[in-house]
Amino acid sequence: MRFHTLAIPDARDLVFGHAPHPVTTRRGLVLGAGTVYPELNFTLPPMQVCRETLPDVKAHYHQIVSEALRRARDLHAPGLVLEFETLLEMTMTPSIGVELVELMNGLCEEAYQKHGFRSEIRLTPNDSRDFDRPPRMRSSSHLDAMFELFERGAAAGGDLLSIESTGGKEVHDDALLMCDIKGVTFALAVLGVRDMRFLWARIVEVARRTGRIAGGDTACGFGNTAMVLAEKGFIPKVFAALVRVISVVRTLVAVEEGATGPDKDCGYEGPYLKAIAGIPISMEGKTAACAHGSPVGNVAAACADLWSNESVQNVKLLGGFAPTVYLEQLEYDTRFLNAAIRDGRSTVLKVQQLQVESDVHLDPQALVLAPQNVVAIAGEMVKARTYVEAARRGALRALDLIEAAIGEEALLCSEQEQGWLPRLREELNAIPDEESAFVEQMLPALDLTKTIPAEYGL
Amino acid sequence: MRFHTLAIPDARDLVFGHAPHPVTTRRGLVLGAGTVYPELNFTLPPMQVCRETLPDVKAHYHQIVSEALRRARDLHAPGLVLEFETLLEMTMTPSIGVELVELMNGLCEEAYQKHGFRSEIRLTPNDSRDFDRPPRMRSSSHLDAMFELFERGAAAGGDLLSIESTGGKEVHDDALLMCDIKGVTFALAVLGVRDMRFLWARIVEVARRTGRIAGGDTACGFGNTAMVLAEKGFIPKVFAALVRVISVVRTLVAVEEGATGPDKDCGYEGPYLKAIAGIPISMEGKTAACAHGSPVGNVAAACADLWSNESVQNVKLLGGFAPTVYLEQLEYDTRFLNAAIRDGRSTVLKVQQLQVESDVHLDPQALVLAPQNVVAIAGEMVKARTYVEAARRGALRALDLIEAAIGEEALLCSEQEQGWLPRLREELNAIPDEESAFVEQMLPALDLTKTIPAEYGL
Amino acid sequence: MTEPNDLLDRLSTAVELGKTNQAAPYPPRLRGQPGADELCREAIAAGLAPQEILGQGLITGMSRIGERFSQGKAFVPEMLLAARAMSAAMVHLKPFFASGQVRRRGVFVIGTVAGDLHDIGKNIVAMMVEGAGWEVVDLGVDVKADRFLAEIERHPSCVLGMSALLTTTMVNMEKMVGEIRGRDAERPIFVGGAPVNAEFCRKIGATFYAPDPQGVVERLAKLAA
Amino acid sequence: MTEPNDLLDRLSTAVELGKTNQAAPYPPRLRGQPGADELCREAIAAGLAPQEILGQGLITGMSRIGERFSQGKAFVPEMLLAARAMSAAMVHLKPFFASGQVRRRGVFVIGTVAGDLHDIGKNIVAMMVEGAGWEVVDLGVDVKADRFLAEIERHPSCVLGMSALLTTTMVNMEKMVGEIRGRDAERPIFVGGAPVNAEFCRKIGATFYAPDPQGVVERLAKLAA
Ligand code: B12
Ligand code: B12
Repeated sequence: MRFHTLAIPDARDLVFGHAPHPVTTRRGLVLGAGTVYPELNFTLPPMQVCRETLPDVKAHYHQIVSEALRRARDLHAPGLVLEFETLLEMTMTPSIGVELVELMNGLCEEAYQKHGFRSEIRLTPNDSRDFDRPPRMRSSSHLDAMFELFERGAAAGGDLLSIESTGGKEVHDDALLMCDIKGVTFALAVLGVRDMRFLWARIVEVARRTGRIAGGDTACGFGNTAMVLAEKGFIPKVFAALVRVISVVRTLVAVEEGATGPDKDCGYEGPYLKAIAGIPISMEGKTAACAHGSPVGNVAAACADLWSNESVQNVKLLGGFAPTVYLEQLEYDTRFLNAAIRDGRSTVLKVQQLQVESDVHLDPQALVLAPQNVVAIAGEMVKARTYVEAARRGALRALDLIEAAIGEEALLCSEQEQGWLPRLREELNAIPDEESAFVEQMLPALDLTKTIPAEYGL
Repeated sequence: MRFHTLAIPDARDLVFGHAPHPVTTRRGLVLGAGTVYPELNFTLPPMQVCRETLPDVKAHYHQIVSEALRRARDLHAPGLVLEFETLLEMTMTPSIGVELVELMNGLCEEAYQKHGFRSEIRLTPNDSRDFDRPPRMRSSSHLDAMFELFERGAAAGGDLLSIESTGGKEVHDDALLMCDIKGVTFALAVLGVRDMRFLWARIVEVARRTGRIAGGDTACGFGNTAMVLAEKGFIPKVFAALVRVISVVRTLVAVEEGATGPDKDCGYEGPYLKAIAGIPISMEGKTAACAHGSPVGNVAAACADLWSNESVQNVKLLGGFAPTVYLEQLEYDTRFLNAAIRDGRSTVLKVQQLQVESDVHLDPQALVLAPQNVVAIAGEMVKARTYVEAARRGALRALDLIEAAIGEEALLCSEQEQGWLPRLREELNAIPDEESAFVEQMLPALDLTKTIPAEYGL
Repeated sequence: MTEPNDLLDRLSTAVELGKTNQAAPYPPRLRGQPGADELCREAIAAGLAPQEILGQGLITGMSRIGERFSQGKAFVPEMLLAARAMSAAMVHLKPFFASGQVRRRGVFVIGTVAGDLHDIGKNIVAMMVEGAGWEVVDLGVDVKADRFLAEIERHPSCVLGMSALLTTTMVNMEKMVGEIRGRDAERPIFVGGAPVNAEFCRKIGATFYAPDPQGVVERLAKLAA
Repeated sequence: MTEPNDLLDRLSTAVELGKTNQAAPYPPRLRGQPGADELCREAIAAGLAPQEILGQGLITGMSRIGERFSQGKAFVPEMLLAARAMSAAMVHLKPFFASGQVRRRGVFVIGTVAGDLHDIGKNIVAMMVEGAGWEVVDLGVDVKADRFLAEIERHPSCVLGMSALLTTTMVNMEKMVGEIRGRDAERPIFVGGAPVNAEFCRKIGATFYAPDPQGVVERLAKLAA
């Protein structure tokens, strides 16, 4: 662990719209300096993506971006981040992805030159290394196409570089279904951390070379998968809450390697990254119901700098195409937060208190996103020397907070879920601080048909 | 005019979640007594509605309502109003509408008996009188089918009776496109008022006979049409703001005839009805972008008791079917408001101030929805003896507020829009107080191929 | 008698500013001056070619206000006033249409489809197309296929326009286009209305979709060229 | 030696509670007692009919935990532990399968379609179907049509299951069903995954859609009945 102090030690400074290290984009959007911006994430309706369908694909993205920019201007939005989360074909054939970035950047530039409207593109290539089974994280042939898209996409106007990297996922998926907290910790704090180091050193390099911003990663395939499974009642919510906390150590590595934020939205690690490293963050909540339900609809906004809808297809609703509809909803959400910021610090804290109050008693996953709990848990993490220890300390601190809240009848938690708490504590306590000791403990049980330790430098 | 005082004379009492005369529904939802509830309005995807497709139609509504009820319970919602806004075929063949109400009521009853979850159906038949050209408001053959649906639908479990009545629309449509404020006032304050009297006396009668609730009307075809045209830049926003204010006198007549609220969402007259008559109201704002954009996304919630999405089709989004997605968004919006209510009066007023601040400087249509302006304008209206005078006084008071705000540089208003202000004031001042004098002035210019005065008792 | 060119300029300005006739109160700065009605009569009396009066006088005036409208600099009421001024002048050109000396760009038959009563959008499109020099036959609302087919009999080279605002009536639009295509595969059929889009237009075999009146006017100009 | 019926009860409870073998630490209350592995061997040794051991012992245990799971009273890890306990016991029944003395309810071939790597949902479905007494062939992720066709060769009466989580790969699912239907019109093909629904299932000519594993198990039971 390279962070040993909190950039925001006082929970009352962990607020929406302000970050200790704001980031200014090419067209002058200042993230984390007193304004919350909408971040619109959009994707295609059910259709094939290939050379033949490229004209149709381009027509969709042209319509999505131009309509969103026009509606944002109509609504007097302060600015807009457009997240282009590529579909697989666009990373496997980088030229398709690059062509689409060029198209969107042209529209953003036009809005800027003609109307002074500031908008930026976040480029999120696919982690197509996941295609090899078992995945070869460092030697995969897919790396070339991924980094071609990063490089040429950045040059074409993809200013905020991000990715939902999947290092350690092959171990995490099974650990998740078995609710094996040690397996989760190994996948995230050992395999995930090592892969993030490898990947983000190179992404930061690309950002530096192209003069763009290394935004950050998000443990979507870990934290969000856990949340979706918990929402379906497949795994305990208390378990999903701990996965969320543990995924922080792995996503933090992007910042250690030079990412400046805004990190990506869908893993909910943002508040922790902000408390620890002071970077601006992107979060999704109630207005991402189009992508998936969640128990953190309001509390997720508590310290957001960008407010996102995770992802919506370009399908027609009565009021217009879904991306434009969601742009309007995100803009009104952020307008309300910006009105609070203009009204002063005590109003911001009051609004934040209501965001927390509305969710925090109903689900442990909301409890661990309340700013005061984020600071308490992050404070434990930065005391650790190794990532494994940080994961364990953070998870145990979260467990304490969950058990305390249940004790004070301040948190709804079924008998069945509470049955899992002692077992989780017992397994967490069995995790050694030293990575080497933990690796030694876990390697024998590893399914070597599914994962290759050497691909993580083990 | 039968109201001569304001039920809420002090703007600080015109707040969300509280109404002087709360309404309790059959399954125990208490509207306007300290809790804001979500109101989900849903409709079919593009498909034919007839006997043959009835099984498909029923499958859609079954899936919509059962999923929405399940998600509402997962999210611990305090309760839910389901608005069934019928499509034309369901009013022209009442038995189709009734069968669908029965189906939905069965699901609401099951959720109530099995889980104690309170939900109620708002039944909004079509005003199919509009089908006759020119429309025969009092002698239309369509009235029978409309009232058969009201009667049998109410008995089948349609507890909140509503309708978007179109009396005077044939005059209003042209007046709207010509920005003829006198024509608008005649259509709403003379024709509209008279038709509302005729229609709502009978709807209140049905409610009394079936033991259901006469909810209320909404000038969707007038106020919302004006807003949609203003959003497209077809008519001035200042004009649309005045149409909104004038439509209050017509919708108020439902209450005069015995409607107890909650009125219907889509005309935005709600805050005025609440200030004048003290009834609980349903409003739509940012989370109705699925139906149409609007400049009042946040301020619309300032004194809402029910928060609605106007209407969304049963189409698939990534996160699930659109009605369930919008139920989640409405629930998180209302959760935040209810957290504010629990925190006390000063917090409610602070949240309301931010809702107003976020919209009120950007569009005159938002300005006239700010509680302090609602009370000022409604206060003028109740001074009037006749509906024509009330409409004129209200519109002129709104014009004063708009001009004052522009003067204080507290309202964005283009040169082009400001050019219309003197003309509107001049035309409003030319409207006599007495209905008979106004009718005399307007009848000669009426296009008798489009409207039949006798159908309004003239 | 004023200079011919100057006369056409004053006519197009009268149309653009919606000055129907001498008595019209708006716009204030032309109060009391001759309007489109009088100026058109003067132009005919001055022996100007009717096709020129229609082209340089009326259509130029409408396209100027149409341009300002599509830039968001003019509202629909100003368009409607201009359309009224134009029709006041057109009354005097009627005989020349009958004699064929003056031809309209074509006939545009528009209506809101069966089951649908929404006509505000359809009326704006009708008004803009008329302003661009087309003869417009407005069939109103709740229009079934047979009435479109009847118009095709009367105007063999007409273009059809259908509007739908309800997801349910979009299905009727599909059926109506199918019915007409069955009898008239080449007939240009324009479709529009809030829920309609390009993909739906393609799917139901219609010719052209536009989200706004300007798109209709531009495409009709190409057709007539 | 314990009573035969009592033996099958203890076996089904061991499977239900995920007690794989004597050494397994969970559940605490069965710590140190014989698990599904040992109890199954005992049942065979006691001469109980293999079909009965499979039916009353293993499948009953799985259906009890499956029931609790669908009521939201048990989580997936408990299901997985039960599935592991069942496979530990099944090892001893293998010879009886080979000899045909014991038959599985059928063969279910499942995979995530071409281009799609999402397999968490697919794995849960595979596990539940296996627990209901079906032989499951799991083809993994990014599976093309030819591999399904190859399995049909090997298992003539198998049922196919396809999973897709991406709107783009739904299109591949459609193509694959088309390809298989071309050669095998009657083959039951189940489809599922978050973006898939009944209408899409009908549209692409698949046999059955279910939003969750219980739906799959119920429909397979009808098929095998
Ligand atoms: C005004 C209005 C009404 C008015 C209509 C007044 C009138 N004379 O038209 C009244 C009150 C009568 C009405 C009634 C109903 N309405 Co209504 N209405 C609207 C509203 C608010 C605005 C429509 C409008 O005028 N838009 C402004 C015009 C300028 O835009 P436009 O029509 O799209 O036209 C533009 C373009 O489309 C294009 N265009 C238009 N026509 C054509 C044609 C061609 C060929 C081309 C190329 C282009 C083109 O150019 C136009 C100008 O730019 C819409 C909301 C919305 N989101 O659209 C609901 C809406 C259409 N109605 C709706 C509903 C449900 C109804 C009712 C069933 C309500 C009820 N329960 O009774 C009834 C049905 C009556 C019927 N059988 O038709 C729903 C439809 C939902 C669905 N399932 O499809 C909507 C979407 C509202 C909502 N979100 O719920 N409605
Ligand atoms: C986990 C996850 C991932 C993980 C997958 C891990 C894994 N091993 O499966 C990872 C991180 C790898 C991933 C990657 C990507 N993902 Co992803 N992912 C998800 C997520 C969050 C949850 C999916 C899940 O596991 N659900 C839980 C399981 C239990 O549910 P299920 O799969 O639906 O299965 C149930 C039912 O469907 C049914 N069922 C399932 N299969 C079958 C089969 C049959 C026959 C039957 C009858 C029933 C049935 O029973 C199951 C149990 O109840 C979804 C969000 C969502 N809304 O679903 C996004 C999501 C599917 N992913 C998405 C995207 C965009 C991607 C990426 C392209 C991201 C990127 N830019 O790189 C890549 C693509 C990789 C690829 N080529 O497949 C989008 C899809 C958008 C679109 N356009 O379609 C989603 C919807 C997220 C979002 N809203 O943006 N993803």
